[in-house]
Amino acid sequence: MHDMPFIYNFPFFSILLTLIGGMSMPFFRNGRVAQKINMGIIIAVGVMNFILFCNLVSTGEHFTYMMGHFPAPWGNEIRGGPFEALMATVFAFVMGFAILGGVFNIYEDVPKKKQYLYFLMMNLLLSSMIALIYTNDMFTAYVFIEINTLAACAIVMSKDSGETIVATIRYLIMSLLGSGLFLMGLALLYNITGHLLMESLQPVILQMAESEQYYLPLTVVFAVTTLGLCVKSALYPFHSWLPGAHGSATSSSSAILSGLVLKGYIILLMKMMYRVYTPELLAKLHITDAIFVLGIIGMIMGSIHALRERHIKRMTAYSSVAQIGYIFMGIGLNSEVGMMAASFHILSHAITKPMLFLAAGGLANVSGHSYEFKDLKGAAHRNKIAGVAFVIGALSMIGIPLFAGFPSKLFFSTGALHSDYFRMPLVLIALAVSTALNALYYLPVCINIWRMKDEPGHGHGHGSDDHSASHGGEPEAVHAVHAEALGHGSISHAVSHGAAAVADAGHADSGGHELLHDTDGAHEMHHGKTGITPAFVVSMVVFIASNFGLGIFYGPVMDAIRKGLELL
Amino acid sequence: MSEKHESHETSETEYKGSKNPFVAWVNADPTPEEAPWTEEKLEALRAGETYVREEKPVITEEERARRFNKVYKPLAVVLCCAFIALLVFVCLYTPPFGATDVPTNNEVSFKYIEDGLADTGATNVVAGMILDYRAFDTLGESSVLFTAVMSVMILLRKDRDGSLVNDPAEDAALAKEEKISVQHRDVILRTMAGIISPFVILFGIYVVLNGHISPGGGFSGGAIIGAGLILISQGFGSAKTKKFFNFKVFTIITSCSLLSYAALKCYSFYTGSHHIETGIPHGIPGAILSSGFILPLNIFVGLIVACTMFGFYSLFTKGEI
Amino acid sequence: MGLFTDHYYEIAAVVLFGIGFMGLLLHNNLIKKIVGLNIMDTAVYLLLAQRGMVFGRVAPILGDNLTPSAEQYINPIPAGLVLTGIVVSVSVSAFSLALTHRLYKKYHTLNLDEILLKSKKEKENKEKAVTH
Amino acid sequence: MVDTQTVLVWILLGFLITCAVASMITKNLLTTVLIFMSYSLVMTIIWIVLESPDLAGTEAAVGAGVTTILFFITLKKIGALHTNKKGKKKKLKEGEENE
Repeated sequence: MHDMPFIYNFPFFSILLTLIGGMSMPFFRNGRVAQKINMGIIIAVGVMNFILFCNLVSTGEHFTYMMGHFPAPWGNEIRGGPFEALMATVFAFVMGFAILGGVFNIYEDVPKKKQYLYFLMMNLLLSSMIALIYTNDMFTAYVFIEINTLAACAIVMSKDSGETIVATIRYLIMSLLGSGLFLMGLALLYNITGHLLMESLQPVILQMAESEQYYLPLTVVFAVTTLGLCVKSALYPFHSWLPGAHGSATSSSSAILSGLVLKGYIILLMKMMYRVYTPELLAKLHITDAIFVLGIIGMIMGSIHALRERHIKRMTAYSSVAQIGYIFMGIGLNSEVGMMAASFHILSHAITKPMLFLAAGGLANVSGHSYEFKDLKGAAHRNKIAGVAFVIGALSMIGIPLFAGFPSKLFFSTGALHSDYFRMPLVLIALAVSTALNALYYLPVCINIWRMKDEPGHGHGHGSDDHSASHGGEPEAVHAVHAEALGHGSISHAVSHGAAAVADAGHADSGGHELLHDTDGAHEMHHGKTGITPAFVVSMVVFIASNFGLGIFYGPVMDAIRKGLELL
Repeated sequence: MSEKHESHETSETEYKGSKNPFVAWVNADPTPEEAPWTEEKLEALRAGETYVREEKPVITEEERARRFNKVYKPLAVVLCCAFIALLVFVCLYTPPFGATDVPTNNEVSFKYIEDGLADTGATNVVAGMILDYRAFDTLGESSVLFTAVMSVMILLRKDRDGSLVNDPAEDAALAKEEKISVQHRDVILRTMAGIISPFVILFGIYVVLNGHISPGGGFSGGAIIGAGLILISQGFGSAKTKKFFNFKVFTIITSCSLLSYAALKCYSFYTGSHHIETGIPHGIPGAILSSGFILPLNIFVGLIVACTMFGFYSLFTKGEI
Repeated sequence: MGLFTDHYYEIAAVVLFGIGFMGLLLHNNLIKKIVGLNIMDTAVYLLLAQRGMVFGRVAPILGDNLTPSAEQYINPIPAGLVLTGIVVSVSVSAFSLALTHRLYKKYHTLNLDEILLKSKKEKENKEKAVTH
Repeated sequence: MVDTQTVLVWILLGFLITCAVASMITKNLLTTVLIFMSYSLVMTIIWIVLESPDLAGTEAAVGAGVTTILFFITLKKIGALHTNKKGKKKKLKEGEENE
């Protein structure tokens, strides 16, 4: 087909560009040069995939791209469609701004001579995730899963404190367990069917499913591959490595790990569900029920674990476990709406969670690098944009309308209404309980970071805390005005800031710029720099805007996902 | 007595404000059981008699870990045995070993064998398959090696300006070892290394160059060359290998061969997907300079694997290459 | 008897996978875990590669046989996959050995449970140091 | 009914399984790595029996060669190599580590 439009080369270009970017990094041993190259590559990949996505959504077709001179079953092949292009665009967008937001912490945490290695690992991570999204061959998926595992472990441990190395070894061992299981399933699948390409696997599997006696091997093979991917994407019972790894890494590493790396494996699982095992066969073999039950348990238990944490990043990491439970519950709903809700939640979580992690990093920067709640008391007043971003991220996680979290919860419940009598009550109860639990552990933190730091003898300041802050914004703003006026800083500044915390994004943007020069250094800062660099503010503002954008204009995104899933 | 009371005063107001559990929790003050100041205890304190806090039987971490292990180990053993029994049972459904009418002997493998020579020019069909038919996997493969050596470098490489990695004790031990290996060298190792290592390196180069004709190829040849370099470095002390193989040489060889490997593959993928002939002749089957890209690719993969293996060795022993 | 004469490679591979899997889960010594991991990977590669073998056929090296026919040679695909796999398991074990080295230098023990306890205690002391 | 080659393969597979079990059971880490080295060598022979010489070469050079060297270096750095008959500097048993 000589008339292949030029943009069909984009997936191939983005994979090769990131790989070559990663390979050429050792020549630029200076951290800042490496960061600029990395950012350039991420922007190029994001733009390419966005153009591909717009084109594919309008034309509504998918394409296969031959890697090499030989067609599919002989040579390798990547397959693009609106769903994959959308995911690749969001992955590149989120990775770019997550690195931009956390760049201050990267230069602080990673030893100076190894910063270029950090950005090298970021390039390889992006290339492996995009390859996982686009690949059409199971063994290529296994090879790029290995690159993903190694690069993810490398960015966790590049912070070089004892705690990260312990977290890395646990993360590595659990991940290798998962990819060992995935490879075992792949080997058995190859033994039984004789194919590795996703397209040619499906007819053989369906034809084998007709003959009843093949049910056991098919069930075991699907269960083992799905179990391997569940272990790698930290579904509830296999999540023990996640809080350590995501809690101790630098803020941009944990943002990318939580937001993107976990989702790469889920997207591969979705592609295998649609192209290899067809959802109907999976439902008949009850694997979707197993995923559904694990998702439900994950939703609730993840939030319960998060309640017990007193460390802001570990709490956010546990809430990632809960959100992964949401996604798997969506997949387990075994219906078109459920799958759409799950993929929308992948997007909304991929946008909200990095914002939470970066905001947590920003708050910790201004309160002596401690992530404990008692040290973060009133930290938001020192780093206002991080405080605003954390509050918006928390509200979006709880699922308050106007934010990114709400449409996915809306579609989860509509998906539940469509499903059968066994799933509907479970989903609705689990949604309600989990949302309440989310509120129970996010709101106190928001209140805590926005409380005024009560100096001794400033007794009456406690007054406002007694009544439970059902809607955190309102009383808090009034209190902030009162305390701010008494403390330091002008009333106008306090009012505009207080209002920004509650009002819509537009106002917050202007509030954001105003905060830029508001480095009120009245606090005991261990070192002069407070980490509120322009890059940090820009990335926070962009995350907030995209959160609102996704929350308000979820209609077109949902149509694109529906079209993508049909063509998957 | 009064100032002690005073100190209780402030801590008391601190706790007074947070008797309401929700607010105590919001303020993230110490969890209630750490501050058991109930009303009557405060009265007792004001009355001045001493107050003894009842010691809760604290389960030490080791105790809890041991109890968890006692439950975890048998459960894990039972689970594994059940999983293995299930997999053995599934193996019965797979076709018998060595049969001919097996689903894996389908048209894909027939084409590899029959058209392998014509398409790739490599008489070793496996090498032809790795470096031409399914070249994307091998590109991923080399970047797995590259990722591994770079992450080991993050972990173990000692940079001079005193990062966490190098501590004086280890440097002293290393220097002592170096001194020992210089003064009274291990005669057996040195003479044997002197005799064997040229043949090992020569054999490795042979395996890499003949990758597309005889079995072997980039991976095994590179590993043999890497093992040969390790033998030389072990036999003659690292100072000698440092002359021709230091960190700059390592990065140049690894990155350049990886980049040229990726460039060649880029070219062949792009021309392949657009059905443009690459214009590289396949040459006479069986000759060394045959089979298009496979020979240069084999050389690059051999270089990458050799440098990576030797890089692992020197990072592990000396902390820098 | 049919079971053992037809599937002995697969049963051996699965049993080895089980031994490696159990070794990885049960041993808390890091070196044992990595050896268990290697055993698990080689077991899966054995399962993959044994499928390629066909009785009475030779390795796919076509010497000077310019018109090869599929009946003479075995299936090359599993050999290619396992070649990639072996190099993956080397790089993964090198990475985990480097981690073990750094962990031993910091905590002076190879026992993962002890390491976890020590890192938890260390974190608590660090917090106490920060608050006072 | 069963020709000599399958008997040879049964012996090899039996040896593999005993090697795997033995390396998991022994207390001393040095023995574990040595047994794992022999496990890789036997695996090389099995690759040859399975008619895939590429794999045999790679497994021998990479599996038995470099992996085992890396294990030995790590054990050397950890101080687990000094086995002493009188047990003064005891072998690094799995149970008690010499501080």
